[in-house]
Amino acid sequence: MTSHFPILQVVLPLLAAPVMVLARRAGITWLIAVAMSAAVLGMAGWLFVQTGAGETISYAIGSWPPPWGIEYRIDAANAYVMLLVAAIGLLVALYSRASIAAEIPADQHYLFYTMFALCLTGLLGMAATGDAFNLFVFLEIASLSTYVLIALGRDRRALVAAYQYLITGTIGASFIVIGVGLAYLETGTLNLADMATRLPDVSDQRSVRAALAFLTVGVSLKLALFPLHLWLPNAYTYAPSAVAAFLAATATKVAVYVLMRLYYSVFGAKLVFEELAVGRVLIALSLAAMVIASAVAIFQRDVKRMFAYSSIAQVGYITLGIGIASETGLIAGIVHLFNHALTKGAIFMLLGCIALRAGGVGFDRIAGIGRVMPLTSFGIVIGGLSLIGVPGTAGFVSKWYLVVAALEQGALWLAVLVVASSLLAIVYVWRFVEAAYFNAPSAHIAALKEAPAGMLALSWVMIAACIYFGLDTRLTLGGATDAAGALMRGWP
Amino acid sequence: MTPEALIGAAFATPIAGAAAIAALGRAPNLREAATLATAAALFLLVLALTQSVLAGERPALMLVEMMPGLALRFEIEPLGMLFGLVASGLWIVNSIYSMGYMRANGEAHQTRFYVCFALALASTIGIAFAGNLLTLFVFYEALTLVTYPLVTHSGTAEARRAGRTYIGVLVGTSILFLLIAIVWTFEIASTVEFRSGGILGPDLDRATLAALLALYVFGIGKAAVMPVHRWLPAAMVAPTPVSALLHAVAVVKAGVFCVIKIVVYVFGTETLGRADAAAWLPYVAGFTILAASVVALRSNNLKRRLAYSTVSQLSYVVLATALLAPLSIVGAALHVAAHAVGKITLFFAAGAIYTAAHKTEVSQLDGIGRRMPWTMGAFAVGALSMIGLPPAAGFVSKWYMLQGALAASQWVAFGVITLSTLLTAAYFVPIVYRAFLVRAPAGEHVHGEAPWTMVLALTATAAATVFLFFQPAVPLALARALAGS
Amino acid sequence: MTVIAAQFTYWVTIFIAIAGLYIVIARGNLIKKLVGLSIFQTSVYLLYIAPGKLIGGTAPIYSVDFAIYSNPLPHVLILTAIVVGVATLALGLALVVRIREAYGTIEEDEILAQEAPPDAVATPRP
Amino acid sequence: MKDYLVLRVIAKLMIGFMLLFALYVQFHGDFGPGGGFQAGVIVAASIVLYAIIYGLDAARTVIPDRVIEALIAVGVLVFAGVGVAGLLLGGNYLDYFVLSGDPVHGQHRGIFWVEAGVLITVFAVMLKVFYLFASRGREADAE
Amino acid sequence: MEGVIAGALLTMMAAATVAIAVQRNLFAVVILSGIYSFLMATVLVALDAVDVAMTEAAVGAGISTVLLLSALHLSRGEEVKPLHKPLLPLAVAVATGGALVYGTLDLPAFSDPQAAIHAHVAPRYIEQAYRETGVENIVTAVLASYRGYDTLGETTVVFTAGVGVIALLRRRRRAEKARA
Repeated sequence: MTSHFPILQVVLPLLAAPVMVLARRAGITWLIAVAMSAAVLGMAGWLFVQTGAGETISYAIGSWPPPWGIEYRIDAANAYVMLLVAAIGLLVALYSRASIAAEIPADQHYLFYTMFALCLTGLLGMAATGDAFNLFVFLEIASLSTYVLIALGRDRRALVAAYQYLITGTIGASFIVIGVGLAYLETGTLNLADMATRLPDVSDQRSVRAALAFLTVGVSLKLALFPLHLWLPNAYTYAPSAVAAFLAATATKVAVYVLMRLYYSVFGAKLVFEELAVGRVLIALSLAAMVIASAVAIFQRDVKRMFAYSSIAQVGYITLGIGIASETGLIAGIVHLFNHALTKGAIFMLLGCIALRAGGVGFDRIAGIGRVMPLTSFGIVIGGLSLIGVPGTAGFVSKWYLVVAALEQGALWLAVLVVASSLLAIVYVWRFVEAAYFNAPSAHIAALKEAPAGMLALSWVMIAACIYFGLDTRLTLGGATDAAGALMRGWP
Repeated sequence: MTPEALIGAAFATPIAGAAAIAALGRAPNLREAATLATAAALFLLVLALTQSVLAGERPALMLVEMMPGLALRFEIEPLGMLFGLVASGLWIVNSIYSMGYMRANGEAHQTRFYVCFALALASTIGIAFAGNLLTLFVFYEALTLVTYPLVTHSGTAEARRAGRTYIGVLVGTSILFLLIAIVWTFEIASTVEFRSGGILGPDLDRATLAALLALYVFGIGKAAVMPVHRWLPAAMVAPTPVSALLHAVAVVKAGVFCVIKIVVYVFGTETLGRADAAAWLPYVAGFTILAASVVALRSNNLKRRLAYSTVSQLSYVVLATALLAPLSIVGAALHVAAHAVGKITLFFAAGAIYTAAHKTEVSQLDGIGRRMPWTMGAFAVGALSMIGLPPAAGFVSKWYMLQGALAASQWVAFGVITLSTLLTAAYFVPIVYRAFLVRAPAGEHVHGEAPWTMVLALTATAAATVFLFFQPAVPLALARALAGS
Repeated sequence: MTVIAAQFTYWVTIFIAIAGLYIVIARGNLIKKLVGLSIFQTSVYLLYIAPGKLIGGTAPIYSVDFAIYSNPLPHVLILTAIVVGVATLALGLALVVRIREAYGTIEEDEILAQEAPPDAVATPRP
Repeated sequence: MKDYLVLRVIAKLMIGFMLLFALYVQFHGDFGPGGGFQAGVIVAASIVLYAIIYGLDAARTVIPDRVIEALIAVGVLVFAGVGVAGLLLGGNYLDYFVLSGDPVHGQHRGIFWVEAGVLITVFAVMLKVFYLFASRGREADAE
Repeated sequence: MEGVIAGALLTMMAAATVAIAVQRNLFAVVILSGIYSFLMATVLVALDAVDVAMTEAAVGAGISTVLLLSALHLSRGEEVKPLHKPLLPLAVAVATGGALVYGTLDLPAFSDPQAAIHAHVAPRYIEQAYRETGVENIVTAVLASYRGYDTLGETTVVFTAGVGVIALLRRRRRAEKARA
């Protein structure tokens, strides 16, 4: 049975979705969602352990040998990402029960869980697949479900946000299709590993480079690489809290993985970073994201929105790691992918707790919230420390590696910019601290209670993870190192 | 108890104390008792450790290994021992003082005050015992964060603004420069452990060493080398006990302590000397000494004058360290202790004056010595120590520094020290003079000494200042061990 | 179908792509944006299918009197693409309908004009 | 348009033919162009026609919403289920060879059911979307 | 001859897109897009893609038009407002087009049997599909079997869209009450 885990962990949520539609009852669908996510997490964990030794698992769907059939190809890199997605998925599934009760009418809950399962399917499928077009198909599953999940938000602006994201996302997907098409026309295959073996012969073709360009732009739209990030702030701000947490922690991360995979395993680092100066472009855009997005975050009047902009900046750190194009840089990027997912997931979950009680997270509404919701607020502060990269938090580990990677390249200025941008992080985290602790709570706030125990506990699991993985980095850093190794070894 | 256990206990005591204080918040007497007990216990533990360190041991304790080659680790060497001894010892006195001060001035949030104080001490111990740069950095930042609530204790808009400067400068410099420097060190030496003779290796070019040193010196904002000194005067909005223990002892000494430690154990005096990469530092330090003295001379507010005096005194340590001569290093280490006891006395006195007479300006102090003989007497002793005259501890450290300067034939440094001695005298003598020899203006409301606990505390530190002049054995031994190593 | 025609196909494809993309980005009307979007998507079809054509070949369905078949793979891919496209369109239109009900307009600038800054109190839907 | 008798009769016939054609497309998909998707669209279209002629409620009585929503799910389940069957019969996921003793026949069987799944979901979704838009429209008019 | 027809059709498609771009009456836009889809379908037939053509006709000209019209009816949208600052969008679109030109110029020669897409994966489908699956329509064979998983994904996409539209448009009982 274990030999089928690669496909099962994607198909299980896919099967769960229609079952939920048939079940319809909120409670039952929630149970299904939790059970399904738990099983997926188990399988992802198993695959993570399996591939840790550097093994690559290939699964021929329909027993058609690649490249004629569609292949799932799992190595340390995507196993790492899938473990992350599955873990967050389980936490969010548990969390959403109480969270969406306040935000979504009861008779729509089963639709929410269905969409959640589909989104999980899409993301895991994107991570697991070894086929270029299959990547597009599962990307669309993830995207469509995401649009709906966002549109389920309470505020009417959620609809506009979902629409804008739908437009942007579809343009991005079409770019990806064009890129895949050009690569296919040059290589005659859709199997990524097969493509990787055949691309070097045609790498001087302009169509190959155009393919790379279209894929880069398309994926960058999905991972909100500056300046293609415009869809993100609204989407995160107006989506239901559970959705915001899930997206912030997983969606962009999977897109980042896809980018790494395309660069290192398919087109090859030699073409991407040596013959074409993609690395320099990435570094430039990442720096812009880190500085500008952080600066913009400082001036937001809504905490959720502020942290949404911070996400754009943090994605910049990841892509910066890719752009540096050294092993250390790649490790830094991958480990930050994991750490930032944890941190942002936790923060958005806690913001969900505040939104649940205070009815919103505008800075005017959270004044003095630290007095009435101490655990929630303190959790957000710890998360903020991890965003800044304070030692003892997960964020520190990735920042450290990023700076080391920069210094390895002899780029002191880069290192300085990295830490300088985390100073901006201090400022916007500090804004929350001052609002939450140094302002007297209004009568409305003072009347509030601490968040429901369940939501709080789950959020704190993530916060605890932020600290734990800041002190014991064997899993995160070890996994990232294996992943980087797998990516650099490339396919096949 | 094994040394490891002692270290663990020494680090855990203040934290446990903080918990106890928080729990006893309702009952002030018990709360203060807990503070005192914690302080006493900590001091005893540190004393116990001192024995083994004096015996030449280097007790160590591994907390956690975060990344390959990066761990949170304690290891006590002589300098750290000295620093820990001074900080924990003075905490006892300061606690006694605080009780009088906080009650007499009816301060609010006293529980928060004592909790943060205990945590600040825990961080200080963490800095003193840090076994590598990372641990040092962690507790350095922790100290900044836990002292923030103490600085902004009053909660006024002014305090809030000062707090921003405080945290902005300290955190900003530490992340922008110190962190970069640490990672750079790691990148070069692939370790951040402190080792005698340094870890950077002999074959680094002068430019790199100088750049790295600059990153460290200005990254350690707590050393208050100009131009990163602004936070210290800003921090004076805090209640006086805070200024006394933290901004005359724990925080600022943590700064210069880090400088000495990094010069000795990361660069290695030989390496720096051979590459002549520290030549620029004496000038920066010297400038700070003189400039700060001038500002102190021209500022009328007593605490502000003391603050700038601290800035200049700290740069003595940096200067002496930068000379890289063994004797001057001994002087630097000694000055950490000497200035601590002296300056805390001065702040105690200032606090006592404020409590008893509600006076903050130098110009208001005419004749106050008659009303508060103990306080002003202690103040005089502290002033002597600052100037560097016998029979005060300051003399001993300055003596070693001067000898070091001569030995290294650093005439500039020699000149700076002598000149600044005059300046120091110029801004302290008038205070003592006004206090004792000028007649108080008519219509002064009559008042006596501050509460006895405060008087007791400041007398004790004054006595310690004198004692260290006659009996510098322990600090001297530790300092020698540092320089000799 | 000659080579010239094939080149011509590429040019038209690219032209359509430009036009579609332009409509999506430039137009403020939500429905027209979606129309442009689907045009942009369809432009990809020819990019895939035209190269799959073999002169003298026939549709890839077995029959005794044909030897050469055009490449079936692009056809399969585009079939999927078409379906995905219409699915997206349906979802987009549903969103438009809801937006119309919430804002009373389907012009982007009018919607943005109605919106207070993001910290404003959440506006319940009608 | 409920009053035009002619229309209604013709429509009845039309719908019959359309369903027939849909079946043709569905099963002829193996030999000529066509398949589950196209067939599903045509079936949906026939019901839509019915709804246009006889009114939405009439159509809804013929195929109630609950049924449609169920069918949406069933189609996917059938398709994905074929894959699971492959697993249970010892093959990989979506392995049709193992569905029957004779591999080629297995393939045939697999393709048949897969196409059936596609048809069901596509038909149900198309119809449901039409229902939703149409009913929304009525309320829009009512307002 | 075939080429000429295709050329003509393509030209008409281009014309249709231009018309759509400039036309401000939404109803006309929708009809034009339907026509556009029909043209596309015919071109696809000329390119031997009969299945695709059939689908495009059914979807593009059929479903899409119906959906657009009903949405048009619901949203009361008739006139499109003239746009204000078309320059940046034009730049983006043209840049994309430029990249496409750059990318397509040195694609393998048209209808070259040695081209990668004809030489590499496809032959097995064309030669073996019937023997391996017993299906004469190779497209169906690839669609449902070789790349059946893609089709499962495609069905899931349709499913997602369907459930999504339900989530967005179905009146909720509470809402009904509130309205009544």
